[in-house]
Amino acid sequence: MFRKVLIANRGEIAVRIIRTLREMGIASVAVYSDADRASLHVRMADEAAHVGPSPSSESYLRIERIIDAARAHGAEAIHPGYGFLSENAEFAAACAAAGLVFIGPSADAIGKMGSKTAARDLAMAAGVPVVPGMHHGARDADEAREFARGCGYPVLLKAVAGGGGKGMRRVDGDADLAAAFRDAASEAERAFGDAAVYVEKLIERPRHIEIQLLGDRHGHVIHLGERECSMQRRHQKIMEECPSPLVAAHPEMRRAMGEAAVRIARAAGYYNAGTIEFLVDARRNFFFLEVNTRLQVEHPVTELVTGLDLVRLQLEIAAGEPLPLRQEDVELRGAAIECRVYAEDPDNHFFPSPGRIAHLDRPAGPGVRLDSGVYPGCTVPLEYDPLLAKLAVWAGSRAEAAARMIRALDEYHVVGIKTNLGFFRQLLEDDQFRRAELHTGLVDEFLSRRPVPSDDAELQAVAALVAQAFLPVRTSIDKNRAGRNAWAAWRVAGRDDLLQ
Amino acid sequence: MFRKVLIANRGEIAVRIIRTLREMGIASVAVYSDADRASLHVRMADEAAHVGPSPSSESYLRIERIIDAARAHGAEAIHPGYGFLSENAEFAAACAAAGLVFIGPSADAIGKMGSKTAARDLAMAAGVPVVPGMHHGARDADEAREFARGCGYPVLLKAVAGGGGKGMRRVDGDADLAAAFRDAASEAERAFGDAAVYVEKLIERPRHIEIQLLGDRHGHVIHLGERECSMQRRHQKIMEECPSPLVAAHPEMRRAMGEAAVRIARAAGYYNAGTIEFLVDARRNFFFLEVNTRLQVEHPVTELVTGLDLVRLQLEIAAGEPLPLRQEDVELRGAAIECRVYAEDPDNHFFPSPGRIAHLDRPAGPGVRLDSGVYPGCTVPLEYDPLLAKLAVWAGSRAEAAARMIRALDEYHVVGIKTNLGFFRQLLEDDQFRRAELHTGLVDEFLSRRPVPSDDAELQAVAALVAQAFLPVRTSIDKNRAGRNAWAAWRVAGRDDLLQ
Amino acid sequence: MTLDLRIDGVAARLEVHRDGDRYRFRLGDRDERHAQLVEVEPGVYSVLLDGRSYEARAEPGDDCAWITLRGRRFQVAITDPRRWTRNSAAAHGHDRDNIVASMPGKIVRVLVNPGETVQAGQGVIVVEAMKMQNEMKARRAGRVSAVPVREGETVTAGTILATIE
Amino acid sequence: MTLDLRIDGVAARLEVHRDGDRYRFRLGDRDERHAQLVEVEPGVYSVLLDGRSYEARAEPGDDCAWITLRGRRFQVAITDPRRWTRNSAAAHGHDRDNIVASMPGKIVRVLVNPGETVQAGQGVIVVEAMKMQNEMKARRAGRVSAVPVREGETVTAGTILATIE
Repeated sequence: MFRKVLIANRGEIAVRIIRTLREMGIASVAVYSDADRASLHVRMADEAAHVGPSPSSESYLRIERIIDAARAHGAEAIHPGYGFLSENAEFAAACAAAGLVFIGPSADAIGKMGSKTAARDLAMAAGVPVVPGMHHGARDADEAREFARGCGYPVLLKAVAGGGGKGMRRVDGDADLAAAFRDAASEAERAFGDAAVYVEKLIERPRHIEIQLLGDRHGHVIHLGERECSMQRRHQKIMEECPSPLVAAHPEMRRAMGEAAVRIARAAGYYNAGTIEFLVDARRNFFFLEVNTRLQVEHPVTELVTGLDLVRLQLEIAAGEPLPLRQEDVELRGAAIECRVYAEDPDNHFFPSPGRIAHLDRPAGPGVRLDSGVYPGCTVPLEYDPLLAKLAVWAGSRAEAAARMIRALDEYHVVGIKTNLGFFRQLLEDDQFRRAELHTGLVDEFLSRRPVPSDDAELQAVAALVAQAFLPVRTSIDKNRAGRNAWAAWRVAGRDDLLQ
Repeated sequence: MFRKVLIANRGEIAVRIIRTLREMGIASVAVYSDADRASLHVRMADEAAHVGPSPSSESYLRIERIIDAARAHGAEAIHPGYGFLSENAEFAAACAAAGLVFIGPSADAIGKMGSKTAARDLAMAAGVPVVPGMHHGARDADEAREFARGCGYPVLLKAVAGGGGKGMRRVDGDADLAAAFRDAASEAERAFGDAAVYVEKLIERPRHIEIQLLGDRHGHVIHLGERECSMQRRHQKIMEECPSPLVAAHPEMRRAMGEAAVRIARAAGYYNAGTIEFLVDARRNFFFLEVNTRLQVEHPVTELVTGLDLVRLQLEIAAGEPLPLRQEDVELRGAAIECRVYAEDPDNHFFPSPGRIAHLDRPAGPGVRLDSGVYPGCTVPLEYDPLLAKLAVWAGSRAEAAARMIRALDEYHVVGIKTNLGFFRQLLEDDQFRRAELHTGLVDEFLSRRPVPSDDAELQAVAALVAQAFLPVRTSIDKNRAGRNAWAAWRVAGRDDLLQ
Repeated sequence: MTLDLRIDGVAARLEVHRDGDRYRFRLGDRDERHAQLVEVEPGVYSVLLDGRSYEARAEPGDDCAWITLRGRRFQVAITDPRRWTRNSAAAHGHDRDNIVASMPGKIVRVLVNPGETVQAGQGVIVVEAMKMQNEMKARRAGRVSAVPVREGETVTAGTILATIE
Repeated sequence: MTLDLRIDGVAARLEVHRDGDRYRFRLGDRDERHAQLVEVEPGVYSVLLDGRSYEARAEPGDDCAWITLRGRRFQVAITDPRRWTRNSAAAHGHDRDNIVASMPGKIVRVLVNPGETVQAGQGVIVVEAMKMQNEMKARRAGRVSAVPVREGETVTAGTILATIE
């Protein structure tokens, strides 16, 4: 096994990887930009290397700097986490060229599967159904319109190099196509440095269900069951489950989708962890969507239900060890749900809300797992994805897990910046969610019917009482005390200034 | 199911019970003494009732005040937690008399099993082997000496009403008996209001292994496997495991001990959660030790391995529901370890170290469960058991669980008071512990061979650098900055004064 | 003592008498209540009111405090007569709606022109920040009275992007 | 600047030059080192030294700081000549050993009398606190020079219970 591993990432995923490295007795090397010197992953790692200024294009996305850091610190392998360079074939190749083990699939497999169009060809060759779509980026809006008319509206515009919903637009008719094409292309250009966009038939109210793959370097590939990722906003997953309530009710789907996913992986000579995403329509037909050639953000729900440590398995596979389990050894127990906690303002278009965390209370207790990248007093930088933490819960059933998540959210308080914690609290109580009637449009539908909290005279009275204790008041009686309390509040701010 | 439940306890166990109540949609009523007004369980409960001054004899042990509080708040049931009134038959009877459901066994079963001598008779009647011992409290030191000579030294003096190692003394010969008898009796008097002490043959280097029982009010009793509790200091468990490494290696033991435990429970008409403790000798013979007629401190390791919520099951049973599972449905997966985190000073006779927690960092991430009763800035009262929290971990194997516990301990920092966190860190790396060669004397043996950390010039250099940044320095250059930092530290203290 | 408060923009009078951590108080013309209040952590208050336990978190705002409890957020200001008039005006100033940048970003596209009428939910302006394009929508129907920014311009947090009347 | 430190009772000279969060320093006669130090939380410091990442926690003590890192605890004091002599005396004052109550409690039994000689680990006094009886043992062999408490007496934290010479 490796003695030292560099993590080419930041935030909660870097912290999560460091934890498993520590448990395996492997030294960890963090990398950090100017904005991240005081970030949790740097505090927790055994070693740390500065890789450039705050913009990721000048730090976390700089292949040569990451590799130089690994060399300078004597790391034998690099874990890319997700995002950044994790699905960059060039980076995987550069690691190999530098004699470093890239903890993921081969550069060749990333190349084959990273391009959505190439991946779709692969899936079709493996006899897996795909959504009708163009096989290459559209030359221009006209070619896109032509195809859209052919397969019929509504359609989706998608970035060829894309992922995470960036450069993606729904188009319902000829009229909107030109503008949508322009936006999608410019967003794709910014996000991936590649403006290529293609057209795909849109399946109405689909579920997004994905299969977790695991393959060793000796040709042994298995799947760890599915994840339900239908809870999305703007094509971005915000809440995930394992198992999928639909698949749990129709176990034959797990076998069929799992086998399809394994076929695709075998066809690509795929190893290490990966995920095959499917769209499932109302009649439970599934269509290949895309491959993620890396660890998923939502991997904890699979870990909670299977009892496996995916990062540990990734490291063992990368070190050349055979898979420690066979397909029939994979057992799903209970139900897990994950919420992606973002620094964003649900009451203002979910606009990102970076800044300083003045006070932080974290949930704990039975069945609660928190993978967090922040701490009290830290500053959430403007430059990166505003994911603060992933809150996951496990329980014996989906209903109990949902109740446990609500309990955990009630214990979770972030003061100083806005978060979507309260939004999840409402979403979890939505009837349609509870009935597990999920589809990728559910969250948007929920937003339109989102309940407006009614006035509560009792809470208002408590708020008034607390405010008068907290605020400085110009009266003789309470001057000192009130003054002191307000001071306390300001001292918090003053204190945090030291952290700059 | 109940609509509102009162928790007749404090600290981490009150918090743990509140969490399950919240998940079940049941309103929680906390009780608190003067010392606990700002304690976490009061903050987290839906309602709270003051039950008296700080000494538990005037608050948490006052049956009538607890029952009055339940009545005043309209609670339908009372959860006693562990300790305090949890094994008090009179309290269970008083609840029934007041029309309140006592969440535990019947007063009759507590009476039968609470007395160690009566419980031993019950076990023998059920054909379960017991350790040779007196069947009643000794009249005086002479009667105790007589029995000790009969069964042969070494012997144990134990409080008839006892538990948790209080009023317990090892005696190796006639010479020490009188003094030990006096100490044990006085300690028993203080702890239980009953000075009665009896004599029991001491089994050398035994393992302490216990069976978790669960019975409903319809006569259905099952067991949830065993816990290894051999890691003890002064007869108090400090670290527990599930499964027992010994039993895991000899599964037939689980069946035999489990069936013995169920027989005893049936014989006593026992229902709700309970635990039968056994001593196991070098030849794997097991002897009935005692019954705990309540939820155990260490129940989380069983929850982690079985996937069950014992508090939820206790509530369902108390509400008259039948057990939701049969013996054959109980499945153990992986391995769990728990450390009891105490406010005590391992470098000074493990003397309790109450006081104010100035700074608190809590472990999290994969496989880590923290049941804590404290928060940053809170004061650990002098009046009660100094248990701060229970840190439990789960992993696929015992070795992985131990590595995970070490990782979690490294993330856990309590500033302001002393704790045994560092002691656990050393204990987990002990070879004998790793080899699972456990017995109730292992911790004491370890203490005598406890490694002395060697000098580390590197860490010393870092400490010096940090100290000069932290301490105020009388120089022109650094005055402001250093001054500010020291201030920060003092502000922490000053801030906490507000909490008094 | 008696305080003039503004709770979520609505004026209210709070009469409060304190004895240690025990309070006697009356909000507006409601009944007098007895409560116990302890600041358990900086800015975190444990309140016992009629046997119920509330935990509230307070944050300083501009001339006000933000109080969060049981998932609800209240803006509370202690007002003096002069300030009161100004604030109440603002509080009741629902006749105009500013679309404001909540963080630094770049204006990608402006979708409306001053003078145009817009429907509630209609896209007004597209801002890119943190690598995401966000279409700012009109919260209410009305007439666009001002669009003080241009495409390509970078804006700071708090910048007014458009005003709807 | 140059500082006289005492680390775990041993004198050491620290030469340190600071530029923002970058430090050049030399401890005693060791080589000069370059480090970067940031106070990430009050009393919590992140130190980067030769590419290694250390997290240290500092607590104020009497005339000193307690620094905890990687599970180790260091007592560091910045000394001036006058204080130095006193403290070094204390630091080296290993000729007597006081058994001190670390918290309030009640003396249950006194097991030795002044003048007796005791072995290391021998029981000296039994104190009851937090419902537990604790037998205080001699850390080293020697002669009991004083037992300033009586059975049944309640003692406060810091009370000297016995002195071994």
